[in-house]
Amino acid sequence: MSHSAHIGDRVRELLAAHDPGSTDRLEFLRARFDAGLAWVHYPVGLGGLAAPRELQRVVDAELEEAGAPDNDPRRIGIGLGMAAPTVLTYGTEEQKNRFLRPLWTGEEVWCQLFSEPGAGSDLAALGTRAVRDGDDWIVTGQKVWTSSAHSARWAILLARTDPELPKHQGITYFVCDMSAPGVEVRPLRQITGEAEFNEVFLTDVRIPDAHRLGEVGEGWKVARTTLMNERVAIGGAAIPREGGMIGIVAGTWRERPELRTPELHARLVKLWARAEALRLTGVRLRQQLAAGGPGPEGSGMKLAFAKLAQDISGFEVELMAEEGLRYDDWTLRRPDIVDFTGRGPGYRYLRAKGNSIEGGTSEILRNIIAERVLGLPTEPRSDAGPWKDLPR
Amino acid sequence: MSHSAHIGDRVRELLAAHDPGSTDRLEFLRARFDAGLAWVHYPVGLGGLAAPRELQRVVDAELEEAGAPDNDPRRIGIGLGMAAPTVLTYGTEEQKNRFLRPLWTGEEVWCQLFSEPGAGSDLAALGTRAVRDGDDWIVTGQKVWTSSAHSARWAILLARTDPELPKHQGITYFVCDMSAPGVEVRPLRQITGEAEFNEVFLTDVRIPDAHRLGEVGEGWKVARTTLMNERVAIGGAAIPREGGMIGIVAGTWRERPELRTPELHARLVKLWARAEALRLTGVRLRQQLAAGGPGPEGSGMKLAFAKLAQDISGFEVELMAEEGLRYDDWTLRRPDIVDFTGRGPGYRYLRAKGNSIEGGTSEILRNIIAERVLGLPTEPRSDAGPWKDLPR
Amino acid sequence: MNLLYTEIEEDLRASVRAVLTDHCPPSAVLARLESDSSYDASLWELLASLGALGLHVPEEHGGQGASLRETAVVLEELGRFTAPVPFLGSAVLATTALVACESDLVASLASGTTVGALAVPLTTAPGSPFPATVSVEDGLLTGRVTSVVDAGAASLLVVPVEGPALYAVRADSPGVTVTEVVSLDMTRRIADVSLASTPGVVIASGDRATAAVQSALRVGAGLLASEQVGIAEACLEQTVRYVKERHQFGRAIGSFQAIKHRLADLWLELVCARATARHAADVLATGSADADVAVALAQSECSELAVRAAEETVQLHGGIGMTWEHPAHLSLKRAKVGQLALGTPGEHRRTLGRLVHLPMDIPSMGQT
Amino acid sequence: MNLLYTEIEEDLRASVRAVLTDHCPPSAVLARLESDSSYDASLWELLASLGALGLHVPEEHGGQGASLRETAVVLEELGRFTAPVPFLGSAVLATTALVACESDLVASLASGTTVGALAVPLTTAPGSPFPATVSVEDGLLTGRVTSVVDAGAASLLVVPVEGPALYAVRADSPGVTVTEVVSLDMTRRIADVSLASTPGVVIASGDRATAAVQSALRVGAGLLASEQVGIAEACLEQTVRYVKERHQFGRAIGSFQAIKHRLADLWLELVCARATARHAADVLATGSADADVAVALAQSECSELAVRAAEETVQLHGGIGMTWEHPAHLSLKRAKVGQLALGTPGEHRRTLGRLVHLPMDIPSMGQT
Repeated sequence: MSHSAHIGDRVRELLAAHDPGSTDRLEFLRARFDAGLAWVHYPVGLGGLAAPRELQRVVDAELEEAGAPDNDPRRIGIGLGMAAPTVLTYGTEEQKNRFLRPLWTGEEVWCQLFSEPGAGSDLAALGTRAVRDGDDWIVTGQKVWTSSAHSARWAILLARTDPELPKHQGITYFVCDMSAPGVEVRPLRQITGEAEFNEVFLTDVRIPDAHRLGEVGEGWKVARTTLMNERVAIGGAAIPREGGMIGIVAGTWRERPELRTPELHARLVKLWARAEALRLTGVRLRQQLAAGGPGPEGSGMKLAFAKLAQDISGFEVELMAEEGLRYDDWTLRRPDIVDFTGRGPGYRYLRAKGNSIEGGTSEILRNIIAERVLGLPTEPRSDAGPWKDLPR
Repeated sequence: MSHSAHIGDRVRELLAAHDPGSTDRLEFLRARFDAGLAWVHYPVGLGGLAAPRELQRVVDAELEEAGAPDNDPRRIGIGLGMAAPTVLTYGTEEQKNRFLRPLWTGEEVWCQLFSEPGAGSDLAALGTRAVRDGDDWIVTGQKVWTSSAHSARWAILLARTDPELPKHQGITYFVCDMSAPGVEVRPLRQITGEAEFNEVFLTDVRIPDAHRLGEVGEGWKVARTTLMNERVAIGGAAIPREGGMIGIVAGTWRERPELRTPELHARLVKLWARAEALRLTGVRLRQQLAAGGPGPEGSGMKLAFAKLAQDISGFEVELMAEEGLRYDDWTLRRPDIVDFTGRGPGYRYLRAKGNSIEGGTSEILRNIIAERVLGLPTEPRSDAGPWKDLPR
Repeated sequence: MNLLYTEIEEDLRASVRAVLTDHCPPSAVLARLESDSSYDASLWELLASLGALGLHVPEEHGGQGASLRETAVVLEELGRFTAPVPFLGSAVLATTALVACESDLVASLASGTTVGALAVPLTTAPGSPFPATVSVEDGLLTGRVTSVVDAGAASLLVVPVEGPALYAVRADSPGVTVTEVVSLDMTRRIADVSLASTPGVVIASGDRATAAVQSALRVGAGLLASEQVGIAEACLEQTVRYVKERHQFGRAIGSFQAIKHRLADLWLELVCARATARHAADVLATGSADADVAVALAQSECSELAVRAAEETVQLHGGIGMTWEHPAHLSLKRAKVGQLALGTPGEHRRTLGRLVHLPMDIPSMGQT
Repeated sequence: MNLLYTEIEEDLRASVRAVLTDHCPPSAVLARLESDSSYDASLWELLASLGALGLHVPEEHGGQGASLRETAVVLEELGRFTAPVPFLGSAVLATTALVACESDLVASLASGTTVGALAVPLTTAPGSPFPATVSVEDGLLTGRVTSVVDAGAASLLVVPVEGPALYAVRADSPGVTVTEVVSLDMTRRIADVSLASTPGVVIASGDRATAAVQSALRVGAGLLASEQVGIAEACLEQTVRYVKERHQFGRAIGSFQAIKHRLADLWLELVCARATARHAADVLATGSADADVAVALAQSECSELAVRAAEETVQLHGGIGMTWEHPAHLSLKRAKVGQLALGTPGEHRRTLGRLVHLPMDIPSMGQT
């Protein structure tokens, strides 16, 4: 029997046993996980059926049509996109059984404790210390840019276990209980007025060695699995023409003739053309991926998207003229989900500034393209010695 | 008696003794040199009166008014701007007496043998060898970007006299006789079709040690005097509003309404604004210099000028539409004087590409601004070892 | 034409900077954002005591009898610190309008005892039609003016009224409503002003009123360029400092060539913009016929520079530049709003094109 | 919509590239500049033998019955080598016009035995009015068309004539004068064409003639984008190679971050431009209603990219890139002329704005 037919049966069985109309949301999600329909390419017993990844779309579509609840993936993106593949690849059987089910159902939210004030682009320079103490590790340090930290139960955490080694060595990867004593979460307000992120202060936090992922000192290798999955996620989905920010501005242009000037027109059409070109580039990238091509173009999409979003939103404030002087609301808020295009022009302008910083600065992405795609030589290294001796 | 009154007397004496209307041009120039009115800030006996430099303008103006011939300074720019100050600073008495007078009168044209195919931005990496042989040096190598080489009698030359030392050491500065055996000059054609420059091949050229400027191994120090004077020369003179390229394009715009589009209008006005801003920057720079300020702004003028010239000339070709498809003449020519704004739009476009390369690339100028003006750290050095071991 | 700073100007700068360094550090400006009082009244008094509020006001009207060149220098410093004082609204726009009318009222603005505001939308460009959204009947004013800069701090409103005329209105008069709006620039706020049968005093009418408003807008746009030079200069200095200190990959990030080249380019743009701003201030001070060209040039160049400098500052600070607690956003918001204030760069360039005889009229325009 | 290259297309590319690598190295192109024959006739024959000249010509008219997608791939390769062949004039413009008229004459163009040229100025944009500068009387044509691409190589001229009509004219007919002009693009020359009572054969008239010319211009502009992608790609590859080899200051200059970042940006622009060029070729091949948008987008993006890539190539090669003996200028000149050919980027964007309903009409336009 083909994978696809088999999966079709499983979906029907799930729906027959748990009528979406009358079943409790969480109960349904747990049943779906147990039926192997959470992520079909995961192993049997861990929410999957060891089936080809692309069949997931079929499952999702059928369940959506039947009115089944989903696991609100935007709310638990870090768990799904980063923690889960890492736990799957490096976790012990016990860890996989413990963590994956509530992660997928959203019962337990995850966050990421990687970046530090002194280790941003140069993540491997991180200085949060973990010192062995019997069966535990004692962790102290400061992490930053942590979204969902205030609602998270677990965190994936990188800490330095040996400062005598060069920076990429001597790092170990842990799962940190966010409710443990010594974990303090403070909202980190941004220039938009919102606090999407948090600072997390770790003071003598005890983590059992059983919550280590991968070997001691192998944390960088483990983290690469996590980060690779982040990059893939950023590739983004198909959007229609005028999807995203350009559509908002084009709409304003059409509805508000009094705002038009020839100079703004020339700029708008140029932006429209860039947006459409980038959209087509995304279409082409997905066609390459589907055809199995390696598609180095992916590395550039985020870079181009950030620049475009900044240029469009900067243009929009100018276009709005007197309305551009205003802002909708400076109140400190902690949004669960960030919508770059939501709210007003001022918000879009300010928020877009982060696009070229978060998840890899544009400077770092250009380095990556130059070195990995174009094969240009690396800079002479200045950070080869022991971590403890690096200038900072 | 004040300098200025004294100089006024000297001018009148010169004119009285050598009526410009009836005196042979060369004879007049020699007499002017001997009267100390060639470059008044030079020492007495070497064409000057040890007077303040700014008095030269008065002399030039008075002599011009009296209808006296000048020494055609654009034709002998390298001699006047680069060779002369270096000979003055580092030459022996004999060298100064031998070289300066015919240099200034234009009887002997000078050129510069510094750059090499493998040593452009990194001039100090030059590899032309000079080996001592009795009272002579024997020089072999290839030089490039030499303007006036085909009409020059003398060249200022940098050659490596010790390859075992780091690159800035082991260089020696010579005066090379361009009519000596072993000197071969070939025109170097550019993308404009013209050959403004030459390649110069040196094969076992004998240079007497008496034509060395400065000490053996001190050539880099000597060259800095030469190059500093080149940079000052590039600062440029005062121009009126719409002087230079922008004036040509603005004129076309005014005369040719059929070429106009709103997009081109927006771009033209932007270019006009940049040109006027840069012009005012030049005015301000000269005011700073006059006020004795150090004016680091000077380092940027060439960079900004090059970019502007390229942008304007690129715009102009677009503006010209069908005429932009054409070129005036691809014939190989060896112009004595280069006029960036002469000829047609295609020529201006192509010639302007050189503005960001010749006399210090824009990349090098940005390094200079970043390090010397902004005080940013230098790159880690990769070229500290002996010259002979450098990768190339 | 003198594009340099005179010794007197440098002395003035030093005094203003000393006050601002002591009383207006970024921490204080940031803390004020959370407070109820948008404006720093004690800083305003200190600036008044330096004579900085009436520099270009004639001595017979209670000012310093200096020129707009000196006022421009003060603006550079206020821009450096994104100082939360109503200088643009009161000491530039309202003051210039009152000086043009030779009104005695200017004395109290010059001394700082009164804060004034010119009741026009902040986006009004020089050369715009007289902005008369207020009508007069029986000496009472009625109408509404949106987005008036510094109106929230003003006790004296200088109001263009149809006619045209210019009226002085006390902000505590009957029928006056000043509604602060949420401003993108948090250190320079705007407010909507409503008048309902409000008494006012006419201070100019006819061509004189028109000329006064035009003078204020022209001077405002021209001098705002100096503020923007100050913003850009502070951003560049702060960023250079940061990239020298911040280490990643074992090096100061300021040693990476891509960053060096970007900052070199920014420095060069600043050098050029400064020449245009000084030129505008000088030409405005001397009353040259070239003033409109100089203002359009300076405002278009400097407002774009300030935005670029502030944006580069955020980017090159990385994450920290995106935080509320870092002052980079104060400059960013001031710069971005400055792009809209008193004419956008596009509007100024359009004006410039007209002034320097680069016309845009194209026979085929209608088709597109 | 398929934006990738099919296997067939990749095979075609490999064949064309092999021929060009052997017969059209930069040294040969440079040497030809000094010779009397602008075009490489033997290369033209080789391309004909590959079937590359009639890819989008139906088989019944002697072509390959493939599509414009394949022709676009050939153009990419010709752009990479700045090949001196009359492909744009003959295999694209004239051929497309003849295909649109279903004229038998196209067979000899597809086979390469005849070189054709479409007698319109190279700067004519799609959507322009029918370019009728030639009149007809008693079946004899008289008039002048300037800047016709590849006319100097053509034996068959496809001539728009007032009426409108489209005529075929043999270049050796009485009254025909073809005057080569000095072209900025030395590897793709233009010529002025004069007709004086010249006999011709009508191949289409009325709407059909108009449609044929429009089709040729649209296809020409859309496919030129692919050539420009080829130019940019070759420039980037050549520059990357050079900066890896060239050492200054003891390092490959390609290890300096400023250069790395510029080349990364250029690569990214190339990636985006390629998507638009492939899209245009695909949409033209399938005859979608979106063709005009796709062409305007691709041509405006790709022509600017090619110029930028060629300019960066010259700059990053330093002095050597300014020399006649280095091929960088061939790409620069081809790219710069390409910016004017078949509509400037500005014209295409204006068209785009109209097509996607971003109108420019502004009530106040007349004032400026």
